[in-house]
Amino acid sequence: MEVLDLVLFEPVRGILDAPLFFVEVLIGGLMSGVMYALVALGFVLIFKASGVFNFAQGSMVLFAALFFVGFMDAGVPMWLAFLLTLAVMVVLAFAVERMVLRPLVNQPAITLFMATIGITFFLDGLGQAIWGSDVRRLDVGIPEDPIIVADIFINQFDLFAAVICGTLVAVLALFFQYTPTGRALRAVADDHQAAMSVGIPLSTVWTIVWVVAGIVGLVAGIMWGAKLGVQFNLSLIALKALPALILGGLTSVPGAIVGGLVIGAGEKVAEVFWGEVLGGAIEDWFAYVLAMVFLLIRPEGLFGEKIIERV
Amino acid sequence: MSTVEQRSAAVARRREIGEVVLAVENVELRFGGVTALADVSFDVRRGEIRAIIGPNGAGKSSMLNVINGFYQPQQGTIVWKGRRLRRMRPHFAAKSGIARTFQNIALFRGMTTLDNIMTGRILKMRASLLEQAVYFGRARREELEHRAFVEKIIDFLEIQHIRTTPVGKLPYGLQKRVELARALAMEPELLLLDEPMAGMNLEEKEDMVRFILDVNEEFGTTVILIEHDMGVVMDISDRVVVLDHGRLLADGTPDEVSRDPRVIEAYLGVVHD
Amino acid sequence: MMDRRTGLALMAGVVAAGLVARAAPAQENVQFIPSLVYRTGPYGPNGEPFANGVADYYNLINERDGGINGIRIVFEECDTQYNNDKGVECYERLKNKGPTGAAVFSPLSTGITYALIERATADRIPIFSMGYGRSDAAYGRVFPYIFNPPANYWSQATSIIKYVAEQEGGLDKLKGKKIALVYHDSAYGKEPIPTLQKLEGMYGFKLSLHPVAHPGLEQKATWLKIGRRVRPDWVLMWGWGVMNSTAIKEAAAVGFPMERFIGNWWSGSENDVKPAGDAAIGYKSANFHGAGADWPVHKDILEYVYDKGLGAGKRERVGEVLYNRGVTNAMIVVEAIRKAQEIHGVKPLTGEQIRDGFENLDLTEARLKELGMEGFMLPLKLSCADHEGGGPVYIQQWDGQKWNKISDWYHPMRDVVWPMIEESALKYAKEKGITPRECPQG
Amino acid sequence: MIYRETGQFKTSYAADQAVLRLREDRIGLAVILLLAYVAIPLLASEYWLSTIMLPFLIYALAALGLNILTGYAGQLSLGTGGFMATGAFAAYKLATAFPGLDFVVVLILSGAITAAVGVLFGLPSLRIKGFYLAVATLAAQFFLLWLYNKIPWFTNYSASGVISAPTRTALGIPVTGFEASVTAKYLFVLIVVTLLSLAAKNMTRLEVGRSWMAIRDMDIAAEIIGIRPLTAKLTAFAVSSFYCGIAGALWAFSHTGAVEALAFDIGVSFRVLFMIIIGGLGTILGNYLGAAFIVLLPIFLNNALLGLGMQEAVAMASHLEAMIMGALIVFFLIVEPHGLARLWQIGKEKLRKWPFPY
Repeated sequence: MEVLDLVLFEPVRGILDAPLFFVEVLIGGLMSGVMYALVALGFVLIFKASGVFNFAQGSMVLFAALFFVGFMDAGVPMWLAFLLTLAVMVVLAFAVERMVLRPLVNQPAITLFMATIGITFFLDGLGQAIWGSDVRRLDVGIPEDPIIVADIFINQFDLFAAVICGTLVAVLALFFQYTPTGRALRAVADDHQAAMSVGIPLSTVWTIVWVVAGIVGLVAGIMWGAKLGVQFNLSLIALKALPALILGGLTSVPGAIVGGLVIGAGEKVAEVFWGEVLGGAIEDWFAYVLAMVFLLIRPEGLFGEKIIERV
Repeated sequence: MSTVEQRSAAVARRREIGEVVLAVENVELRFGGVTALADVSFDVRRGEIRAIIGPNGAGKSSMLNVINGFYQPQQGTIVWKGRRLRRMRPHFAAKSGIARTFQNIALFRGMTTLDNIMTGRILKMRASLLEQAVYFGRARREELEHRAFVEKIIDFLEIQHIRTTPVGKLPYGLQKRVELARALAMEPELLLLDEPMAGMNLEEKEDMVRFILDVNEEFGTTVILIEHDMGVVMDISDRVVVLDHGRLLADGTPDEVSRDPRVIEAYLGVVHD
Repeated sequence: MMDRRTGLALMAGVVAAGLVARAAPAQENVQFIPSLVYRTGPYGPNGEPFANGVADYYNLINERDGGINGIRIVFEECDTQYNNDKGVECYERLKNKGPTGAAVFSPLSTGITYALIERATADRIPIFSMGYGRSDAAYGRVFPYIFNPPANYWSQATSIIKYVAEQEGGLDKLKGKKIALVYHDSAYGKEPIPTLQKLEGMYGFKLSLHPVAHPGLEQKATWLKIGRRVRPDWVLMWGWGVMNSTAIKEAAAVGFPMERFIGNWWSGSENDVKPAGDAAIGYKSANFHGAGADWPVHKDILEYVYDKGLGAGKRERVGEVLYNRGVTNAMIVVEAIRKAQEIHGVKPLTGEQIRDGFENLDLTEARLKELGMEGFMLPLKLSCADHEGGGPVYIQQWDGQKWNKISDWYHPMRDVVWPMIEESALKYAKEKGITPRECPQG
Repeated sequence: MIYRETGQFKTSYAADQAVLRLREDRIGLAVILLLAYVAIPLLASEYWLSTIMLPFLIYALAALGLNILTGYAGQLSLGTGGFMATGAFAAYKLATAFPGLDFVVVLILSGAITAAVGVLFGLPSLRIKGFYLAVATLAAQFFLLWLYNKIPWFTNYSASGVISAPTRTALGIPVTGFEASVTAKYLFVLIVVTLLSLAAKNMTRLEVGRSWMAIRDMDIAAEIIGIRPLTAKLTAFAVSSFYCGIAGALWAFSHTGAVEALAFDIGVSFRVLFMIIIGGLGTILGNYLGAAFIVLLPIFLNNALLGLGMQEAVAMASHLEAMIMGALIVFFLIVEPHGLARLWQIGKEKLRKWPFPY
């Protein structure tokens, strides 16, 4: 009974005792969630358009960040560094489509998944072979000191990240809604056969979607790079984005965002209030358990396409 | 075999038909707001070939799904071999002798023909995991016994040549046959066939008709058949149920049904338009 | 797309090359020293300067002195990527190289050290885990081949507490103070906990523990809790790699004063503070050797190694904390071999013979001065029973540009630590069925 | 026509049911076993045995376990590392609590404990499918590692959380710990792996294997022919975890000798998954080919690159190694999307016809 009380009610009492602090943690968690969503977005775009679970998304984040910080360290102004890196990501998308996806067209999803693992190895090696494995500081001028609103502590960097993520999502939404290319992409996502019959070559679609995922990766790389410094570990943030991605439903952009927020808030609250009774460092598994609980209720994720079973 | 001969065969068999083995009573099945089956009742006698016909969306496949427990109806009962069941469960259905084939072939595509048919014997195997791991004693004995049985079905359906081919690589007609073989491997008392001849050419259709009649005759298996080819239905079935928009429109012998004005209006009329 | 046959032929070629490649001609009158490093992988950024320091010092000995008393050093790096399996593979690959086999291994990872303890003991090759690895390996009677000078994690923890106490005005002033430990949730990070808990009992401060899951990219929850709830007087950190810079950033984000944030010696390099930018100014850490490139030994390195184009890294990075740690590691290895040559003669020596050099190592002030390292580190003396030496540490502080020594040297509380070492080592001996050997002076 | 089946007639179902139906296959296997049991222990150096053969065999065993779950039963799992850790820690607790226990018994018990844990984390598979199921197994991965790292009882209250494998015997011969010779360790692991491979082959070709594959290929149809998804999936989780548990125990006891929970981190789970995909899902041979590809190739590549004059550039060699690995993975997938085992099979088909083109 005592154990039960300790695990179930003690943390709740902790929350009730310090509601303000709880709000702080909640806000902090939501902000972290935004950063996860930034990475998860790239996964969603590729999965939605081509059904490929792109294991290399984390490595693309690192790859983009390495080039960006490399150009900046070489004295290139930020906007130009951004454009140059963008060019690199476009070249990468073409190369991936030409050398990996095209020869593997019509192969089962698991094969394409494995191919993206090959891409992961390659990009990790190539990025570091070119730029070395030192930690590089990335300063894009985002203020980092905390601000206190109504006794609640908020991290400015996080606010910035949230704004950028929001902008990115808005731009993506506009792109998908109003440009011919965007509409074509949506058509493909809805129905491969139909899209091809209207005359959209699949290879073009795949290239475009990898370019877009590359851009999203670049933005994520810049934000995470500014937070952690650009280094090999950036490729590991994919693991933090994974529960958010799955929870959101793999195919839904809003799902990735909401998934990120739920995971971010959930794991921080758990770590702060439950961490103590359980021994700490629980946020990693808690994120997955949380996602699992959601999936038990909705097996296709929050915003995923409903799985209909028929015979 | 010509259709005339088939017909006389059907007439000849009618004597063997026995008591009611399955009865569906007042079944109602809804998906959200859509009613798939409404107040449907009919029965099936031991040894007969019972056809279910009706236009697309009439609820035919749903009816089979209710009978073998894949769908749970909101209302109604199923009487199976004297047991009144509020709802059927797939596993219970399989265990108590109901087998089926599917409209869109539901074979295990990654497995060979032989393995696919062997899955039909799973319910009859008793060897424990450990015995199977060492392939000893009961596991070995059972495997060989069931293999012999399955080989008989393979001979019966004339599919010896594709024994070790992965079914995903087989042409459509053969896949349908393998699916029937898998169902037969279960030694069912009641066989549910969901459009077994759809998409087949004439030769394949004739083969399939022959197999169904042989099964019915040699093993005394009761058959419920969904089929669009009215010629086949009229030729081989003993009694016909007509469904339309989830409702029972008519129930009787092929002759009775084909003369029923409502059927002609709602179904046959449409077909012959 | 490559032709199928070309690809397979290429594969076969690569594999075949892998099999025959290692048959390089063996030199006779040299001492082979393997170097397990990680220049890649999650901790690559930290492994790199360390490996450069080691390489440069060995090159310095070869170039300036013509080797150790004329015996040239041949060393070979093997990239472990901080991965235990790869570490073991590197060990097995290199242990029999050279005329006399590997001289000594420095695994540069607590995990790999653990994996090698029994192997190396069986192979009679010393393991020199400088300031990391298994703390109770200091007990030479149970661990005859493992050395962890100048101090292990337990000693370091007591030294840092001594510093904290001095800032508070004495050990008695620690009572009621709140100290938080932020640690890498692994074998490495958990090492200081028993020691700190013991000190907590002795001095009445309140210790709170904050594990951070590997690799430590996310610490917002941890720091919100520390900065906004626990509000400790001091925060100590046992971190490594990206965890350190992230912690510093998050600490600054919650407004925790850097002056009261002390990392251990693996949490106090340029790599830890630079990515955090200005937020890191004022951050402190422990260290057991000098920082910067202004020591005489560095002048020699630049002159004999870099000017000849033999430098392993970039010239401007000579003198970074982890670089200097690599130099220190190599220096102790060289001095141990030198001592072993005094005992067994000037020739390539086996690991077993070099073990004797470690056990009789006596780095006096005078010797350090000869090495160009006076004041760089304090004298160190090992023995058969004491494989650690109980070396002191000092506290350094980051000013935004460089690390500055801001305190005296603090010797560990040996009276606290040694009984713990003994107890733990004897427990290990019992588990493993090892009879502790006898040592001359006990 | 070196490799052919003509002229080899089967006169009974028993003969047709044999694992290896062709004489050439039987000879081939006999040669491989002879190599593994006689030639390698006699000829290979300690380096080969202890750092190439041991990890290769143990990884192949873990791959076998995962392949049963993912390749045969179609349940994607990223919890392999967690299950291996369970086996390792269970074996450690058993071996230290009952020092007299034969190591074979320890292995079997730790496998059984892991199987129970696997079943527990397999429960969500009844509702969650496909990529989504990965989340449940990842929860297992992260939770189990955290648990062994956090609860001191699992490590017998070692301060650092590292467990160090004591010497234990199998049938009186020391097979773990530093007193055991490398050859003894190798042969012991080899025997375990051989027996478990044979058992896996048997299970996958009999009833239980067919019900796994049925669930994998079409779970609804499987249910309708009377297979209980619950039983089939959970048996797959149990058997798979049993194998992974034993692999983990062997890893800790026969290979590294000392491990902390982190040694079984998510990277291990991914590596084993790579092995079965590269090797071939739903094949037994594929596990060995995949393990060889993922474990051995980097070592060879690294040795080769260093041998080709890259001693001065260890970091560059590592980067190149990663790039070549990545390129080779893609290359092999393009050549044969169904894995190396299929490539082998195609090779055999070719041999059957050789020297005729068709």
